[in-house]
Amino acid sequence: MRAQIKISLKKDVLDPQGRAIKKALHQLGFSEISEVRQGKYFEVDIDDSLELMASKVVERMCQQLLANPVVETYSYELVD
Amino acid sequence: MRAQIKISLKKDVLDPQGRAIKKALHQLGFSEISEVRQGKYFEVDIDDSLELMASKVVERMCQQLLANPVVETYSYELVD
Amino acid sequence: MINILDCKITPELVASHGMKPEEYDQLLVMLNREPTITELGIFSVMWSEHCSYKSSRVLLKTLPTEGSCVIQGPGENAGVVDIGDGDCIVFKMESHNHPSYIEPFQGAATGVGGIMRDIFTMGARPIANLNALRFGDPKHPETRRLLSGVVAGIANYGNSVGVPTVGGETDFDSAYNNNILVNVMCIGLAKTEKIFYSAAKGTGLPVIYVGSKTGRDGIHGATMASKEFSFDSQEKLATVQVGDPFAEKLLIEACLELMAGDVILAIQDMGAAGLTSSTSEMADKGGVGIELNLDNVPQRESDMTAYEMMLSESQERMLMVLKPGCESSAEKIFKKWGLDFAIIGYTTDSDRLVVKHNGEVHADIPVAMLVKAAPLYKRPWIETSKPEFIPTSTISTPSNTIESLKLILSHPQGCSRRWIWEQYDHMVMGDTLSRPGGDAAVVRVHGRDKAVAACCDVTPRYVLADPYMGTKQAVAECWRNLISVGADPLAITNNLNFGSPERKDIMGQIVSSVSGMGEACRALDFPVVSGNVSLYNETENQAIPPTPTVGGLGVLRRIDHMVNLAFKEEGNVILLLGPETGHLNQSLYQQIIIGSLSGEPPPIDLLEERRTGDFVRKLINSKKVFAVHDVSDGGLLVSISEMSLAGGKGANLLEYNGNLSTQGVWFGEDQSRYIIEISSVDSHAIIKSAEEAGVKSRVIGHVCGLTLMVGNEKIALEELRMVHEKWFSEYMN
Amino acid sequence: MNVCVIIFPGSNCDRDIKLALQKTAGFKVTMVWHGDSEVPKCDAIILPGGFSFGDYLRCGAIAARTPIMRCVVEKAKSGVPVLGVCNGFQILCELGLLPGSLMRNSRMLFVCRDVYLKVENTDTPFTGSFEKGDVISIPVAHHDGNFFAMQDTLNRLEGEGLVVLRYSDEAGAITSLANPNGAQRNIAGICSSNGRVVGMMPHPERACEMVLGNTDGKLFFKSLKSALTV
Ligand SMILES: Nc1ncnc2c1ncn2[C@@H]1O[C@H](COP(=O)(O)OP(=O)(O)O)[C@@H](O)[C@H]1O
Ligand SMILES: [Mg+2]
Repeated sequence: MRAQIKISLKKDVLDPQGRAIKKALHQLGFSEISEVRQGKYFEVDIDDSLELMASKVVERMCQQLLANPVVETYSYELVD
Repeated sequence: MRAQIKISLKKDVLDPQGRAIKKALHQLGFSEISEVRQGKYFEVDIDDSLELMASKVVERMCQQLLANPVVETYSYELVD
Repeated sequence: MINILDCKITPELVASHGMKPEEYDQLLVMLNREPTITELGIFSVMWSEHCSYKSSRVLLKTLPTEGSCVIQGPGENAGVVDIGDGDCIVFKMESHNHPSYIEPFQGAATGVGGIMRDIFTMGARPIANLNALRFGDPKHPETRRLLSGVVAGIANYGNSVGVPTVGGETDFDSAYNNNILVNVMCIGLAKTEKIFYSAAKGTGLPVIYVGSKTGRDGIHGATMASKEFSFDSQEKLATVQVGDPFAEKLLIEACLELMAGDVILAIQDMGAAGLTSSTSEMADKGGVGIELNLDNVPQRESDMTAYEMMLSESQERMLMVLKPGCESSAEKIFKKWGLDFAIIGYTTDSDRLVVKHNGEVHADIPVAMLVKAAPLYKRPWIETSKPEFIPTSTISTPSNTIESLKLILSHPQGCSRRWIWEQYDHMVMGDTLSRPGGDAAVVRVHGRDKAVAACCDVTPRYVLADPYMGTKQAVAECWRNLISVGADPLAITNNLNFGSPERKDIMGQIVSSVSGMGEACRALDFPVVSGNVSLYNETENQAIPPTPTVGGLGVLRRIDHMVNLAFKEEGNVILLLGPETGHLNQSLYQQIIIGSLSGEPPPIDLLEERRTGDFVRKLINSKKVFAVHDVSDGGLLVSISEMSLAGGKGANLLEYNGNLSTQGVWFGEDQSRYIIEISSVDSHAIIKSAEEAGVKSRVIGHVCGLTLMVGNEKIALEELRMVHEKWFSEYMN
Repeated sequence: MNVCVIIFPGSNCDRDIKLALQKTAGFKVTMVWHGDSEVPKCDAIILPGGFSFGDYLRCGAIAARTPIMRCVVEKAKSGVPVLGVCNGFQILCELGLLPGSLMRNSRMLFVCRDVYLKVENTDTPFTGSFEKGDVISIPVAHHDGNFFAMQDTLNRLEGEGLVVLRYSDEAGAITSLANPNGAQRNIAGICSSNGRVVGMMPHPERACEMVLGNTDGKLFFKSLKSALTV
């Protein structure tokens, strides 16, 4: 089983990387862009035997390590 | 409209970050994890007027800037 | 899984390995049978230009490699020079041109990682990195991306590992548009009685693999570095090598910890062509055979073939031969640092490289065939035609000196490189005595009252006009930069970057360049102890300008011998030492102000160079000079501006009224020259002793105020600084 | 007096800070490997700069979750002075011993240069020998030193006087030009409510010798000495 985990910066948190990318996109002529936020993406392969427990485990991984609760939020999907 | 873009490393490309994170997860007791790959995640807000063109624009953004075609692949979804 | 032992060797397959038909015929004769695919792969990398130096070996033999300070010349992982008190310096330069063009960040980063491994392989702790970079025209659409990627890659790797990047040089020229150069240099500190070599002497000894796991990275990097480029190279690409500076840091600590004991018999990093070249070279040097069992190689991917493992260029790996019985204590150290450790083979008395995988033999080749019997070419060449001599007086020039100065200092070629070196942690390790921005970087020998100095130099426009003279100049400038910080120059490393040696004109550049390098090194007592050759730097038949980068090393026996270029004291005299002919041909002035380069590069008289340098060195040691700077790119006025900016002190320069053209005097690039700052009290005696030493000198002004004044023209230091600093950050923004 | 320096794989300023502690204030320094289960008895703890665990995931994130850090937190709670420099500051924030987070520099580039700092809080064990308002110069070298905290946290920090150092110009003016990384309100260093835990991005250990260009860093270590002596 695989967890696809997205980590994003909280809304009020300044995102220097997103801002730099937005600027670069504008410079490349992508004027249709109004906002860019950069986050992280993880693919985590999990033992199939976990089954229903899997989402609990993923939650805990995000809380304990993958996301920094001060500035980030997370969301995830489980796929086969 | 918002594009949610996931950038992942190609399969054979070394992912030192993913490896270090896997190790850290194991040390925290998440022994059910067999593999971690780290990528990037972008949320890009796009002018609604683009409508059907939007996915073309996102493709081009990924190719020209967001993904490094030598080592990365990308995928995306458009949401409202 | 397909059995790769059954793979048929076709002419196309041979060609795709970069092997010429006649080379393949030679292989068939030597082997007396058809090779397996794994053997073909092994031969293709060992016989590539990159590993075999087949076009340059004959020439490199002519370079002087001996001297009183030399402990180890070319032929090992790096050169070693003695700096007294049982300390020695291990150093070398290497190129990562092609990988950096394809993936600038990872290409440059893995270049830094690779050169550092060459250094700590020999038992030295890396203490400083330098880099010499050449990019295309700033207006070329790719330049900005390549530049930012390369600098970020170098920064990321060096900064994370915790080795300061202390200097280098950067140039732009449209001739590098599709073939940038990334030359990286590393300096390490070791104990003279604890240097480690790569010869695997003795049979039945365990061959150990340590470091990161093997993946499919960069298969065929060595053959790629030995081919011309075409625009579709990106498609054919094997998996790009990705650097892991964290793993490198652990590898350094683990290796140095193991080296503190007495268990390593031989050690070799896995660089280009990974397992293949490291095993062949260790076996060849030790006069033994090696039998490998690839089943034991730590692997990152599943189902890797013997071919892939032998050719993989995964980073952060080393090969060692240990004293028998020491395996478990060694393993403990590597496990502590979280690194893989595996016994993957043994030395044998068969003189053959034997590769086994899954119970089958995939290669069985006499080691000598891979190394000593590799092809050797004496390629035909023609001499570069001498540039026409253009008397300087015929160059018509605008007359406003300060305007010209501003144009040069704000030009991509003449502006400050701060944007680059502020991204490098140049202070970590706490021994950087002279930071980037000076003539040579100075790094203290940790815990001692002495230091080493290092710099990189070459002026490709000179070398293009006259490869022989231009390369002499590169060596001399490097020597001069070391003298300028108070060091005794000891030895050099180099990186010979050229186009295809299969072209007679390019081969002619190589021949003349190496000959000029040899002559300058002999005259300056400045032997070559290591180096690297990078050929086939061309794209669609457009070769780069010949770029023989010289990396120099010097020693300061005492830290208080150090000087820098910053003006120190109001009222001090500014004295020029060395010849003045107002040579403007091939100068930055010609390029930037007149708009095109022509004529011959500034000639160099090595005896005069030496005389002047030795005089400056004595003067520095006598503590009579406040500041020293050599005169190079841009000429006298540019050098003085740099001294003013570094010291935050202006200068009042006398109007020139001799026989030479004013522009030639202020912007000419005559060689063998230094500017020194001395007190007015000492000036008479110093001028007199210069005369006695046969060194020309001329007072050109004195340190004064916050303005640079040239006759009746002037510019405020603050404006000068803005002019100098502006271009780079604006360009990169 | 004994100071413990915690070393992680990837730390690279550990040797520099050890020397600074020994040379400027005569401390006995114990290097503690992160894999050890306990921090030995000591008078202060230092988390040095570098790239612990490669700074992979987030700077300091993996180091903050190593077992030894539980012991560091306990000691900090019991009042043992703790200083985090650069990567050490990032670790302290990841640990929650200090508020906020250190984001990517606003110019997106690693920055290594001398900066001016205004000392605003002299009630910590590491800044007691400064005068309030002193302007000093020491180097920074980081890629992620852009201090961020939510507005209410920032206001609390300011209100309680917990901002220890701010990037300033030579005259002490807090300007955006003097800010090397985009840090909110030019914050270069902060401390915990009781002042015992200090995190700072600049590297005092790099400014302790005249031959290296500067000695303004010495006072941080001398301050600690005096704080421990009384
Ligand atoms: N790529 C680089 N990396 C680090 N330092 C650099 C780089 N390029 C230039 N520098 C530094 O900028 C200064 C000026 O370089 P350069 O003009 O080539 O000096 P010189 O003429 O004395 O050889 C030197 O101190 C050099 O070390
Ligand atoms: Mg110079």
